[in-house]
Amino acid sequence: MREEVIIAGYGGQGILFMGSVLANSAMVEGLEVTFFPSYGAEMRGGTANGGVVISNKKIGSPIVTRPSSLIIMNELSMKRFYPMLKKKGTVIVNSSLVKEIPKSKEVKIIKIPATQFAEVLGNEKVANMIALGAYIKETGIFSLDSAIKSLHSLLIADKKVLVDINEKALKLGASDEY
Amino acid sequence: MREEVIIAGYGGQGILFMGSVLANSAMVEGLEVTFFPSYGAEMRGGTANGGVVISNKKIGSPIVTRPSSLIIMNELSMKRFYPMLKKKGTVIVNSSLVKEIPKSKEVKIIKIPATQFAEVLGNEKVANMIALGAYIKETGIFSLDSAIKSLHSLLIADKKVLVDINEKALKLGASDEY
Amino acid sequence: MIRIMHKILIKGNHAVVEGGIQAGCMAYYGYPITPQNEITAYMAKRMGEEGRVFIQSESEIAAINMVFGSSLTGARTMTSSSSPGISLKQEGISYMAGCELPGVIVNVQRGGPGLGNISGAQGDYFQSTRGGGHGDYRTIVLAPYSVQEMFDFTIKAFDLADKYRIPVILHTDGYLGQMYEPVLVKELKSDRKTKKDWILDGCKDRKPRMIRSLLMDEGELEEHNWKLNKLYDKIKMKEASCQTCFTEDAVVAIVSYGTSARICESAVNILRGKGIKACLIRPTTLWPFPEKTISTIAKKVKNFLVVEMSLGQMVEDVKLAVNGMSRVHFYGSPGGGIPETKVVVKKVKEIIK
Amino acid sequence: MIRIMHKILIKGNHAVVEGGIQAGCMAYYGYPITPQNEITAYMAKRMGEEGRVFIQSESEIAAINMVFGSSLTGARTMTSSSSPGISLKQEGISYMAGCELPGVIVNVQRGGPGLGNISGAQGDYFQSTRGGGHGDYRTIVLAPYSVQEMFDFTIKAFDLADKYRIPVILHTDGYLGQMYEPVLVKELKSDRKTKKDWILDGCKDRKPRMIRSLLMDEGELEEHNWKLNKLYDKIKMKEASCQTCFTEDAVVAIVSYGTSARICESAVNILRGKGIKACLIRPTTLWPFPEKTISTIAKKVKNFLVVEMSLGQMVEDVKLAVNGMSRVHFYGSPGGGIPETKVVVKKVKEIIK
Amino acid sequence: MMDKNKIYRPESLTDVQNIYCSGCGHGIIHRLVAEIIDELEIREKTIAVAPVGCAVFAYFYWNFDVTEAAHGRPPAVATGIKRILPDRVVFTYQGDGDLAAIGTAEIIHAANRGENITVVFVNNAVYGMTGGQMAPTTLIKQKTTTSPRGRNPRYSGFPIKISEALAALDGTTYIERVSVHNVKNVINAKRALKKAFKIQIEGKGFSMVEFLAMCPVGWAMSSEDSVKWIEEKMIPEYPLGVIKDA
Amino acid sequence: MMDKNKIYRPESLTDVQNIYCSGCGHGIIHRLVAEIIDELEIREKTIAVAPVGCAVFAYFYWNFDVTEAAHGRPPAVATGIKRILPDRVVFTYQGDGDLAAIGTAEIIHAANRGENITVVFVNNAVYGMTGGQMAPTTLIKQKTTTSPRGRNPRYSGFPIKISEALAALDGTTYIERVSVHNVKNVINAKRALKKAFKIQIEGKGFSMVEFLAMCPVGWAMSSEDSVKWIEEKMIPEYPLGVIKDA
Amino acid sequence: MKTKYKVIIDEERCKGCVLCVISCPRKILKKSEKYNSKGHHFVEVVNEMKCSGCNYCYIMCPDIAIGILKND
Amino acid sequence: MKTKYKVIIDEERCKGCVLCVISCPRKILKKSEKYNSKGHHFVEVVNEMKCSGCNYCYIMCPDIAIGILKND
Ligand SMILES: Cc1ncc(C[n+]2csc(CCOP(=O)(O)OP(=O)(O)O)c2C)c(N)n1
Ligand SMILES: Cc1ncc(C[n+]2csc(CCOP(=O)(O)OP(=O)(O)O)c2C)c(N)n1
Ligand code: SF4
Ligand code: SF4
Ligand code: SF4
Ligand code: SF4
Ligand code: SF4
Ligand code: SF4
Ligand SMILES: [Mg+2]
Ligand SMILES: [Mg+2]
Repeated sequence: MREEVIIAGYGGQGILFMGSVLANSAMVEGLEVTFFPSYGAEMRGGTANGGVVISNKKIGSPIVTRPSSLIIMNELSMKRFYPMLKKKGTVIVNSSLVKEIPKSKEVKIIKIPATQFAEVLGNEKVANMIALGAYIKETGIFSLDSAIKSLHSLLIADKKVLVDINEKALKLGASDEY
Repeated sequence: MREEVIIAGYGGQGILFMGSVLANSAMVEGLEVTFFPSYGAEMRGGTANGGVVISNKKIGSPIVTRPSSLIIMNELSMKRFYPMLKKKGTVIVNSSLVKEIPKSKEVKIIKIPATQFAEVLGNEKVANMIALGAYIKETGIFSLDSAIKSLHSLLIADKKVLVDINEKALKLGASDEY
Repeated sequence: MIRIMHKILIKGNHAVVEGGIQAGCMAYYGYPITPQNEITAYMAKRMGEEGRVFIQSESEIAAINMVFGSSLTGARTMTSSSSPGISLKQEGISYMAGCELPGVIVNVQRGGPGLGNISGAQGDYFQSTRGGGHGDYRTIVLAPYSVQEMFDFTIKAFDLADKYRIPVILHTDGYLGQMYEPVLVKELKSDRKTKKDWILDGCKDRKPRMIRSLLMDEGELEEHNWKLNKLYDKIKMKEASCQTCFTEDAVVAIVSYGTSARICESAVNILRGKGIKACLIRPTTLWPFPEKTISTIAKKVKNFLVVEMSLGQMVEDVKLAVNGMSRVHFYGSPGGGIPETKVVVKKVKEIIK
Repeated sequence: MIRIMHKILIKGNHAVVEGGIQAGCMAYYGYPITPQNEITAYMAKRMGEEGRVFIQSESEIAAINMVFGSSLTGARTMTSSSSPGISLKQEGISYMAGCELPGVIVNVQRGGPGLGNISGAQGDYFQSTRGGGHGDYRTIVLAPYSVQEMFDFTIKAFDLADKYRIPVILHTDGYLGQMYEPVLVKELKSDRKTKKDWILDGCKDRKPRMIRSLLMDEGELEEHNWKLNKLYDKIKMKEASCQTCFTEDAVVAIVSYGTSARICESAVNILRGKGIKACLIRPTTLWPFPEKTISTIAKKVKNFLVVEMSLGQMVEDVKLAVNGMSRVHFYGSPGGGIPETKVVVKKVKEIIK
Repeated sequence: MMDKNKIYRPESLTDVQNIYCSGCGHGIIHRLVAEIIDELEIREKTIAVAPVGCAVFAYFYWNFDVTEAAHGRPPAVATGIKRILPDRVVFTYQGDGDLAAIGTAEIIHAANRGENITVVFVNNAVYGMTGGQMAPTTLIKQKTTTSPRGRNPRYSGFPIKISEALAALDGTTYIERVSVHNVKNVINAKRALKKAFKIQIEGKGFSMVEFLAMCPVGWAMSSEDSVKWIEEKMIPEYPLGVIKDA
Repeated sequence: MMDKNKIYRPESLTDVQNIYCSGCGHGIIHRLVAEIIDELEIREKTIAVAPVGCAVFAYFYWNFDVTEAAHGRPPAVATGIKRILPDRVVFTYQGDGDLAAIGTAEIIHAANRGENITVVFVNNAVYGMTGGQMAPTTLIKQKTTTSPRGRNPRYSGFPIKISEALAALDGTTYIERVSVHNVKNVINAKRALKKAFKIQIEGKGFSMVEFLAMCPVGWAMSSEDSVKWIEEKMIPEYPLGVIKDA
Repeated sequence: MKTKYKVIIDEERCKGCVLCVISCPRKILKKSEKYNSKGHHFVEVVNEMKCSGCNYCYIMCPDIAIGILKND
Repeated sequence: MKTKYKVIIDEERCKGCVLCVISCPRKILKKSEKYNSKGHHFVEVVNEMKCSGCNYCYIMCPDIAIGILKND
């Protein structure tokens, strides 16, 4: 089993946090995992992305060049990463911000208006967890529980107050309510 | 033919100049020559010395460890370099300043009161040329003429005025007048 | 020895910091540079929490010389930087080597030469292993290939530095520094203080000491060089290490370290899957280089493929170890690129054809 | 081309200055350090006389970066220092290499590591030939062995630097720098100005240009590295050079460069005098290393003795060239000592026994 | 005011959009430099030295010859250029980390030599490019990634006033501190920088303008707050005005 | 005044004769340091950092712990020592080349951080150890091996007043300039240096004493002329007295 | 009716920093609800009529994303 | 007659820099014609009687080659 995900969006959309939760959840389930976020000047341009590799075997390169899944939070990222997707891959797309969604029979496209949903929950910033919830539901690569556990261990100190809303968002994304 | 000379004395006795004249004279006569003076912190201690190698063949190491001749301008240098002298070697010694002169049948020791003579000539500083004159006479390795030529080419610009007295000193050292 | 262990998902750069903290690093000096900024920032936080010394120095040169200062008092000390900043430390490293001062220098390599880029790279192998500074000296060079090893090897670096009174370089790269992986963090009970009878801390109840590298007396420096050489020989004997797999029946040996070794590990698995008898030799110390292991293997295995994220640097050490017994091939990806698993597989196939 | 020739007795350091003047060096930047102080001092005088640029910079780092600045205007430029100062220039050299800027860097080596001593030494071979700075780059390294060559190779260094747009290191030592020998000074008529279409001098009548080493676009740096690699390969093909004598019938080959090669030259003569068939291989370029010559000789000569004023650095290049075909022995005198002729002779005798 | 139906861009700027963060002071200062170079008609004889810092990509934005120095070394590189080409206009563009930390020796000695160059010094009290670390100019109590509890002078020293220190050197001709946090100050900043360039053109020696500039990302603030922060925190620590006019 | 039939040597000096040239100021300053350390009874808790310069051999002369820093880096090394051992007395001893040229950044930032160390700064207007090259403190028109026609400010800049520059930094506590060219000044120099050490012992921060010192060999002068030269040429350029006492 | 000045906004270049907004003496600029392809909420003119042509917006813009044109 | 102060000179350590000579208020020191093993003309006391014990010579000596002893 080997899953390679690219998550991508603007700086400010919590892309790196989403990656951490994703990777942490895999770890919690005892899987091998690497998460390689973009960094430095690349982020100055206002984009953020990262690659997560999850496997039950030792992982070689942490760089994802042929992702099996994408979590796409904005338009630009769609343009950049969609062409890299593997055949039969899955795309979770934040349909609040991504308008041009390609049609293809070869890949599975899950649209979720994450930003809108997040606004409803009261904080635009949790769009990332909504998308992640959708991803978990879709791929079933690990349990929602592990993700919630990860949330709790990653949001510490002054960020503890954010656990609730993030948890809600995760659950919303993973639910069938949309 | 291969001659290796160490010249040594205090800083201020014109040891390096003596080395240059010596080496230059060899060059003038078409011989191979290297002159390696002491430098840097070694000189901070107040001593100055150098090794000159003269040969009709290409010269390897410029460092003289077994000199065939010594030109010794002060007491300390005698102590330091005399033990290095080759058997049958020659020592030109400034007897004005060097009191403890070893006796040996294995080496040739030429005493010349260079500092006193120089004072007589009117400048303590030309003791070096007097000693060099003696060396030239003793070894005959090159002509006095070449040394005088070297003097002329080395003392340039504001030092031109010193040619005369240096030339006199050289000649005095090379003469039989003592 | 070990107090608690717990598994966390952290960046390689953070693992270096935690390793330092566990190893009893008492002072850290550094200057920001991508891709190792997390080390400096996280050190600022952690050293503050532990009541130890942290300074963001005015430059990399100041940092290495502060390391020099703290090290000579006996304190375990660290600095980190990335390629251009490491170049600036070369004089200081040479001084530490000359003065036999321990210390840990972390190089989270990026693309070069010049400003290059901020991607991970392995172009500083020569600098690390041959001494980018002046004079005859060596530093121990450790090459982790996972975030776990970033943690473990940092601790090992401090131990070796003290054991041999030598600067140790943790030779890593931007990929390892930036990557998150699960790490088993061991909290070490011992404060890992080594007894040191050569330090400067004031001459109370003993004769004054000096720590210096200027040796001007006749033959003094030469003697010192030979003494260092003896130390280096000892380290070569004792500390050269590497990880190998599938060597028993191999017909091709891949030699690779750090990030590129991860790719090669995958490649070897693929090759074995296809029935191709490849093996992997992964040096974990770059100096001393595990030349014995390699030369032993070279007696049987007639083809070597060296894979590096450079134009070819470790390949020289492999050739020296192989010493003409086998053919040595090379596949490099310089400038911040990462080698591709499928290219490694292809190269191996070409070689054995 | 040549205007006048005259023979004078000068120091090696002075010969470097005269070579620079004749080669059309338009700017010199340096910082004092023994045993190369005569270069800086004599440059102050000579550049002043010629109306060219001389600055005693605040540091070696400033000096190499001033070289960077003058070089990018197209001017022939030089800096000089000795070992610790050269360590400080490594970042700058890496930048010059990355930006493909020509320039001449003179290293009058002294004993190391650290402050070491001020005697002549050859402990910076690795630094010069492997790039003490970060990243994949090379510099041409020339190794004179007489004061005459100090003069000639300085001129050659400028020519090569411009020809390949590469920094060139004149790799010499305190013995050669301080020694006086007769030199045939050739006054060159040409101002040796190379046409350069890449320089920055204001964008009049052309598009603006930039000179930089930061290459952040996807794959951009990697491409640049491969481009540099191609250049390096070309230089390897064309510029590797060495002097050999008595190779025809030799049974032992001594490999040595610079000051130590002088000792070996004497030793070979002595050995031949005794009927022992020794030969000398003296690399005059250390990078590119004359590996072809050596590997050709290694087909016939089964024993090599490498003699260096270090703990053994060039010996690796010799081993790489010999590639297991012959045995490679080593005799080194680190720390500012000079090898002894009689020891070289003795070693050779032992080897052929 | 422009005459085409397009926003006016100085000739000395290329058409490339800068990658600076939203509200970053560098963009304004880049434009001022370009406007002045246009106005002085020196575009074709100008050579700029970009730093390592957020402004490292300046060569993509300026439409004249630009090189890139190693971190902290622009004054040395500029010296090397200007000594060979004394009739060209040579300036360095440097951040506070570049100029006042790693490059301290180079700026002090270029200034002390009275090099006839101009220095555009952008003080944003933080290392922008590397992600917001403490700079030598960071204010007391200012939080950065490497001063997580706020800069404590006891361990990290004081906000360094490098312009004042340079003014103390006999080699410097003109030094002024300006800000770009509002219109009035931007206009004044341009005047100051133009004067600095003129001093070089007239061969009068070393000139430098220190710009207090917003770094909303490094400061983790909105643009609005950044502007206020300059007014309320930075200017009291770094008073504006001519520091030296010899 | 001593009681044995031998010339009195402070306990903090070894019996080794220094290799300084005849009339060199370093010898006097070494003795002053030793006398003060004796008087303050801190010999057993002092760690000195020797520079690269003529004083590099200081460890042979001082009878306490001494290390040797790379050229220009003593303030960084001292910082590394003092931060680990805050209750020890740590001082650097540096020449003008070491402190005011290659080590400019290190001294400025150690001072700006307010490191609680003492700096003994020996300004002899020349690089002594390397044979008399121009230093940043060399006087205008002064001839040295690298300013053969005399220092020309046009190309080589101005005598740098680093003490004044350091005084401008908030991190510094006490800075004074003294001279050792005659008895009165040597006595005063000792008072100043003792004060500097006391400031460190009391934990008050960065203290530095700049000594104008004779270098007869580097200046190519007799001792007598060197003494006069300090009085007539150096002091007017480098006025003596307290520069900062915060 | 034609406005006296035309405020040109380059929506793609605008980074929504609002430096122009806070500098406009007539308070006629505001951040849009919309965003451009880079995710920035660019600025828009609320009441072009009131523009005095003072150019302050241009002076403050780090991105040359706003400019004033005189209609005549 | 016994002098009040004894001026001790370490002839081997003295480098003949004359800093003591020019500092002695009683002008009782001078450079000798003789020199030591290092070639330095060391100093000698001309008139020890006149020594005031002011210690100036010691204070100026870079080599601790001169010192004053009170005879009693
Ligand atoms: C030798 C070296 N050290 C460190 C770096 C990393 N680095 C890049 S930019 C920078 C600091 C930038 O800060 P500043 O000069 O204030 O410019 P800003 O980005 O704030 O405009 C640093 C430390 C480098 N490239 N080279
Ligand atoms: C990196 C480096 N550069 C240069 C030198 C050579 N060097 C030794 S001492 C010195 C200058 C000494 O001058 P100063 O600091 O004024 O001390 P002084 O000898 O005058 O007391 C120099 C440049 C060195 N050892 N290391
Ligand atoms: S980090 Fe700061 S200085 Fe750099 S581009 Fe962003 S706002 Fe500007
Ligand atoms: S050169 Fe100058 S500073 Fe050095 S020992 Fe001699 S007199 Fe003293
Ligand atoms: S020109 Fe003046 S009034 Fe018009 S929009 Fe711009 S700032 Fe406002
Ligand atoms: S100042 Fe420029 S970039 Fe900022 S909001 Fe206004 S138009 Fe947009
Ligand atoms: S103690 Fe005073 S009077 Fe006596 S010799 Fe010394 S300086 Fe002269
Ligand atoms: S001061 Fe000291 S060294 Fe100098 S002459 Fe007097 S006794 Fe001799
Ligand atoms: Mg900044
Ligand atoms: Mg000095």
